[in-house]
Amino acid sequence: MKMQDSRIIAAPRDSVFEAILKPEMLKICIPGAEEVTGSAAQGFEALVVQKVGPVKAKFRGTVKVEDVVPGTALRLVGEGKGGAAGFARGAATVTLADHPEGTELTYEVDAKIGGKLAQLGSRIIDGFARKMADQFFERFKKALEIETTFDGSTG
Amino acid sequence: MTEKTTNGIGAPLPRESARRLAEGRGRYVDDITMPGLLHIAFVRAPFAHGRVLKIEKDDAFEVCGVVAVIEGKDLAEICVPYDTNPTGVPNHVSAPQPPLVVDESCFQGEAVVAVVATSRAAAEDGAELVFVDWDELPASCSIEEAQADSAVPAHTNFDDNLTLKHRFGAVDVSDAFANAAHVVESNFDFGRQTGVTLEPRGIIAHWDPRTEELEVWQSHQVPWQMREVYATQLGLSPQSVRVTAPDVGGAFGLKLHAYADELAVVAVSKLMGRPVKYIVDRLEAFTADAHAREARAICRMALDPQGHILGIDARVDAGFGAYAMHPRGSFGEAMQAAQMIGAPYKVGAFRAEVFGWRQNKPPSGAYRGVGQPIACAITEDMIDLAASAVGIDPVEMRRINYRSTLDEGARATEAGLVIEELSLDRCLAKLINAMDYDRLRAEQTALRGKGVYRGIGLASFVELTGVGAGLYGPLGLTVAANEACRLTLQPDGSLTCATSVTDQGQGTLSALAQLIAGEFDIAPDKVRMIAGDTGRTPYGGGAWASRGMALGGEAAKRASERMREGLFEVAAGILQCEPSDLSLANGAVVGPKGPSGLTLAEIAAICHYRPYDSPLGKVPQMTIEESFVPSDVPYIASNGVHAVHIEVDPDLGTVMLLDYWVVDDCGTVVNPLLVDEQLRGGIVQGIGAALYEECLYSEDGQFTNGTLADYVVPMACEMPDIHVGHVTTPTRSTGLGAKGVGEAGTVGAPGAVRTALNDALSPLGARVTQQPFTASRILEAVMAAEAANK
Amino acid sequence: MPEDTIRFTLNGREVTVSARSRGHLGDLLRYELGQTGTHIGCEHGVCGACNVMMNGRVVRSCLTLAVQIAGAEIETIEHARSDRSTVALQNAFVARNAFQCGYCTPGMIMTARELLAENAAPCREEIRDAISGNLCRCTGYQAIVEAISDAAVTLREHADD
Amino acid sequence: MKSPDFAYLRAESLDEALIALADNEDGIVLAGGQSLVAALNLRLQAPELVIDINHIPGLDGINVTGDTVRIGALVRHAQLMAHSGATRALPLIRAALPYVAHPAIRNRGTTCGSLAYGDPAAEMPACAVAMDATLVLASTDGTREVSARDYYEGLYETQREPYEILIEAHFPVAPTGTRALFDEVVVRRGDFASLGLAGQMRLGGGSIAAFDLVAFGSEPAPRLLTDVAQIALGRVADTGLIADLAQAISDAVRPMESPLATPEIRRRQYRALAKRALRYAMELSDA
Repeated sequence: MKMQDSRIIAAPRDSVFEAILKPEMLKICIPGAEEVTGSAAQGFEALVVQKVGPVKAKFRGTVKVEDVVPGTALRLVGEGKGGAAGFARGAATVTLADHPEGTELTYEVDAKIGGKLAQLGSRIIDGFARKMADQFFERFKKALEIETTFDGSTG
Repeated sequence: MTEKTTNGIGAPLPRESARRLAEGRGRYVDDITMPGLLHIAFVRAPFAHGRVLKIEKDDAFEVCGVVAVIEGKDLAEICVPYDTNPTGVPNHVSAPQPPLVVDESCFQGEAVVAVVATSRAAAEDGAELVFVDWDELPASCSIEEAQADSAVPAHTNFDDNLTLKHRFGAVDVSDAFANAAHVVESNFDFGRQTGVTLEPRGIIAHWDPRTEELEVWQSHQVPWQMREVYATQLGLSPQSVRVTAPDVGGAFGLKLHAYADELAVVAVSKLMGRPVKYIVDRLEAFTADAHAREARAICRMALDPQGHILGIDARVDAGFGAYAMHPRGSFGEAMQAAQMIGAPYKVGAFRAEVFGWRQNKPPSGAYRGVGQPIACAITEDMIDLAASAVGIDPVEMRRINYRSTLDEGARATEAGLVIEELSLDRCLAKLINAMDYDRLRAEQTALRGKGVYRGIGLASFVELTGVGAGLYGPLGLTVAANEACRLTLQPDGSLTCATSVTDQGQGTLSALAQLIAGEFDIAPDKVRMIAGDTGRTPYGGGAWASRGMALGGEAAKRASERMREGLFEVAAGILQCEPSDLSLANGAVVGPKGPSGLTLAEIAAICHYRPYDSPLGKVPQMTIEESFVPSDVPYIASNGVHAVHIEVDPDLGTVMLLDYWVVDDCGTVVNPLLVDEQLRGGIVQGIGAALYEECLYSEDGQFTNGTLADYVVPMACEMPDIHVGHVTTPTRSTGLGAKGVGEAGTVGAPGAVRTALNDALSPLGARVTQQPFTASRILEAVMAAEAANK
Repeated sequence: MPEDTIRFTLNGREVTVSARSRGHLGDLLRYELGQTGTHIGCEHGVCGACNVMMNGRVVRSCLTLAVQIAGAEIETIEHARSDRSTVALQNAFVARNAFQCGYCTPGMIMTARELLAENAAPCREEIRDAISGNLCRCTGYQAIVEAISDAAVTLREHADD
Repeated sequence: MKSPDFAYLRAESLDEALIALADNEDGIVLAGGQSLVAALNLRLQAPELVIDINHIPGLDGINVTGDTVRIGALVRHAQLMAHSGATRALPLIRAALPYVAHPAIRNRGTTCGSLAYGDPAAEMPACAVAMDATLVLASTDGTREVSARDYYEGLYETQREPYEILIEAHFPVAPTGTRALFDEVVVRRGDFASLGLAGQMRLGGGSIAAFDLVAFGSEPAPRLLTDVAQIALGRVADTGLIADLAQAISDAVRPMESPLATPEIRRRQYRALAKRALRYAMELSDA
C-alpha cells in the first residue's frame, strides 16, 4: 500500500529536520502513541494504540532512522507487532525543501499490514494505513508551527 | 428399472432417516465431548514466507487454563512430516511438511505453535502471549512470480517452483491448424478458491496410553485413508487406530485431504496422553483449508469450413501451494483441467500441456469437480468463439461436433479418456426444448434494440465418476478405490448395512438403504446404515469422485442379491419349489402359488435359532460382504448439458441470473429427489466460482478477504430456480447402472455462466476471460471495448 | 438470586448460569447447556447457522453475549417440536429434501419461523429475502424456498385446528 | 475465534453508563452488538469493560411529533421498520431499512448504534445526512446536539468522543409530497454496499422544489452532494435532468482507492445507479 503527499510547514528547514528526530515529537505525531523512548541514533521503541472502525490494535515496535542526509532527507522505518492482531510495517521517505512560506515536506509512505488485520478486507486496511500516515504529518505540521510561532526563533 | 418404484430404485423418497438433522439432533465433531477434554489454539505464521528465529512461550503460561505450549521440535520426536512425493508423478515433488513449522514457514496461516488449554478461549488467550520472532523471506505468490526465471523458490529445498509438467495427446498438432478454414484463440484466468464448508474442519484425538490405541473423531470424507495416515506418521500399527467421521457439515473435497494442523492435534494427544479437540475457526479456514482452481490457460481451436473441429492446442498453468496436498498430491486438478478439454467433442488433433507451480500459499487440492470445471469452461467458450467465426448457431456447433462413443477401434480418445457411450445429443435436444431456446434467442435480439443485454450460455460436459484403482494405484498412492457393503440379516428380519461409503449430506446412505430395501421389498427404515467408522465398517474408499451410488450401490446390490439367493434356498426347501420360482413382496416370500406368509423375520428366526428346521440341513450366511471396484474401465463417464439465461447491466456491471436448466445423464437414478438436489447444490457452487469467489492475496502474500462478508459465496436472493431434466443411459460397468452425479453441477456451471456473459456482451464488442466475473472485470471489458470502438 | 448467577428461560425451563460466563450465547448453549442443535459457522454474524429465538425474535446467538441474556426467553431448535409452525417446517424440509448436510437447517428453520409468523403467504422473493442471511452451501436454496412455501400452505390450511 | 475476557456492567440508568464510560478509558458501550460482538469474537477489540445499556429504561422509544421523529438509542432497526407513524413521516427511512443487513441482524441492531458507528457502507448514516438529522450525544458533562451533516468526518471518524453515548436521533418529518430516493449496488442482498445513493425530492408543478442527495459506500463517509442538488432545483423533472444529474453525481463523488474497483469504475456505476434511482423517484405518484 503506497501513498505520497506533501505539507507546507511554516518553519525553517533545519528546525523541521531536527524536530522530526525528537522522541517527544514522535510521541505527539504518531497517532495513538502511548510511549516513545530511545533516540534517532539507536532507534526508538514505541507502544501505539490505533483504532479504525471495528479494530483497536495495540502495536509494540521499533522506529529506526535511516539514509539520513542532514537537513534535507531521511527515512523512518517502523515495525510493530500487534500480537494476534498481526503486524504493521511501514517506511516513510521524507524530503525537505525550502519554500517561501517555510519548508515543503514531501513524504512517500510504503505501508504493509499483515496477519489477521490484513484478513479483514481492504475496506478497512487501506484506510488504516493512510490514516496513520496522514495524521502523523498533519500533527507534525501543527506541532512544529506552534513551536516556531511560540518562541519566534528557529527553536 | 424394476417394477417396484414405490420404495425401490427410482422412487423420490424423502430422507426420513435424516429428519433428526432438521430437529437439531445431528452429531457433528464439535458436538462430541468427553471428560478431561483439552482444547488447542494455534499460533500461525503471519508471513507468506519466513523463518522462525525464536519462540518465547513463558508468558502464555500466565493464562489460567493453559496446560501446554508445544512447538514443532517437540512433535518432531514422535511424528514424521508428511512426505507427499507420488512415485508415479516424478516431477510432483514436495518438501517434507511437519505438523508444526520447525524453522521454515511457507504460507501465511501455517501452524507454528500449539497452545493447549482447558477451553478454546483460554488457549487463544495463551496464543496471544506467545512471541515468535521471524525473519521474513522473499516469496512467490502469483503464478507469474512463481514461473519467472528469476523466481524465488517457495521452499528453500528447491531452486525453482515447477512441480508438474505433462502433456496429453500428440507432440505436434500444427498441421491441423495449417489447413484450417478458421482458427480461434483465447486466454483464460481462474481465481483461487476454497470450499467454504459451513461446518469448518474439526478433529478430536484421544491417544490412550493404557491400551496404546488412538481414537480420532474427524469431520472427514475418507476415515480409512486417515487411519493409514495417522498410523504412518506416528509409527503405529493401523489396527491400533480408529477413525470415525460422525455427521459432517459439508465437505466438497475439502475434507478429503490430510492437514498438517490436524496431524498436529493427533501428535499433541499422543505426546500428552490426553483427549484434545481442535475446531478450525472461519478466519483459519480461509488461510489453512485446501485451496483450488488457481490457473491460467491459453487455447487454440482449428475448424473446417462447416465448423467441424480439426484440432485443439492448449496449455494450462496451475497454481499449487507451498507443499503438495497430502496424501493425493495437488496434481489432480491441473491434470484433469488439461486432459478433459474438448472431452464432449470429436476434436481431431489434440494437444494439452499442463504445468504446476509451487506458490507461497496454502496447499491446493481436489475440490468438487477436480479441474473439470476449468476444462469445461475453456472448451465451451472456445466452441462459442468457433460458432461465431464459422457463422453457425452455438447449439448447432455443439450438435455437429458431439462425440457419442470412442472412435472405431480406439481404446481411448486423443486425450487418453476411456469414454463409454455418451448421450450429449439427446441431452441437448431435451435441454433446447425445456428452455424454449428459439423464443429466448428471439427475445434477446428484440431486447438488444432497447439496450437490454441478455445472454444465453450453454455448457456441455463429460465427467469422470466412480473412479477406480486405476487412477491412484499406478502412481504409488495408497488410496482405497473399492467400496464395500457388509449386509447382515438380523433375527427380527431387519437388515444392517455397514458400508465403506460415507455421506456428508449427499444422501448416499439413504439411497443405499432405499436400494437394499427395494431388493427385499421392505420399508427403508428397516435397513439400518452404519458408515464412517473404521471400527464398524468394511475397508473402502469413502466419498470422492462421485462414487457413492456408482460403486457403493453396486456392492450393496450384489450383497443383497447373494443374501436373497441364500434365503430363497431355505424358502424353496420349505415351500417345496425352485428358488427361481420365488420373489419377495413387502418382506414376505411369494411362491408359485402366491404369497406364502413366510416372512423375512420367520426365515431369520429359523436361520438364527432353529437351523435344524432348515430343509437343507444347513443355513445360509447371515452376514454377506461384497466389495466392488470397476475393473473393465478406470472410471465411469457421465455427461450432460447446462444452460443459463442472464441479463447484464453494462453500466453497473451487475449480472442477473434469470433462469437455469440442466439435463444430466447419470445412468440409473436410485432417488431422483437426492440426485436433483445434488445437481442444484453443485450448480450454485459453480455459479459462486463464476461470479463471486476468489481468495484475494496482496502482492506480498497476505490473504485479504478472510471473512464471509469479503469472500463471497452465493446466498439465496441472487440464485435462479434450476430446472433439472434427465436422460438415462445405464453404465454397462455395473449391474445397477448408476453413474456419479455429485460433481456434475459444479463441472458445468462456470462454463455456462462464462458463455452466457460473453454472449450478452458480444454486441458491445466486449469479452471477459478472468473468473470470477466481478462487476469490476465486466466493466473493464466493456470500457476497453468502448475505447477501442472510438 | 445469588449475585453471581444469571437466570433466563431456555426452551420453557428456568435456567441459571454463572455470571462469569464468557463468550457468546451460541457457546453457552452448546458447551454449558448441552443444546448442540445450534450450530456455529463463522462467529462474525454472516452465516446464520447460529440463529435462535430471543424474546420471540430470531437473533444471531454468536452476536449475543452470554452474560447479556438475563431475563430473556431463549428458544432453540431442540424445543421447536412443541411449536406448530416449526413442525410444519421440519416436515416440509424432509419432504422436499431441503437440506443435505443439515448444518444450516436449525438456523434456517428459526428464520423461516419468524417469516411465517409475520407473513402467512410469502411469495418466493419474500422467502428468498428472508433467508438472505442464512448461508447454505449444499442445496442451492431452491428446495428450501419450496419447503418454506409448502409449510406456509399447510399452516394456512390447518390454521383453525 | 473466542472473544477475550472483559468486565461486564449491566447499566440500570443512563448516568451509571455515562459515569462508567467516563471512568474507563478502555470501556465500550453495548447496545445492538451486531458490529461490536463480531469484533470481540474476531479479537479485534479487547475492551476492559463492556457497558450494556440494553436495560436502561426510556431509551427504546419512537416519538413522532408534528415536525420531528425522535428515535431512542435502543430502538432496533426492525422496531423502526414496523412503526407505521415513523415510516410514514420518514419515507427515506422506510425505503432504506429493508437494505440494512438481514432480518436477524435488524432484530437486534439499533438505528442509533449504526448512526454512531459510521460504517462507510451503512445505509442509516447516509439517510441521516440526506435528511439533515440531528444526533444527541450524552456524557457526564451533559448532552449536546450535532448535525449529522457535521458528525461524519472520515473513514470511521466521527465527532463522538470516546466518553459520549449517542442517546437519540431527531429526524425532521418529510414535508408532504416528499419522495424517497434510495438505491444501492451490492454483490448479495444485505451485504455492505459497494456504492449507494440516499436522498429526498419534492416536486412542485412538475419541477424540483426540494432535493437532498447523499452518496455512500465507496466514499470514506456519507458525502452530501450539495452542488448536484443546486442543479436540480427549479428544473423540470424529465430525462434531460436525469442525465445532467447523473453526470454531476459521477463527477462529484470521490471513491476510495480499492482493489475491488478503481474510482473510474465506481464513477461509471454511480452514473448508472443515479439514472435508475432518479427515474424511479420521479415516476412515483405524489403519494
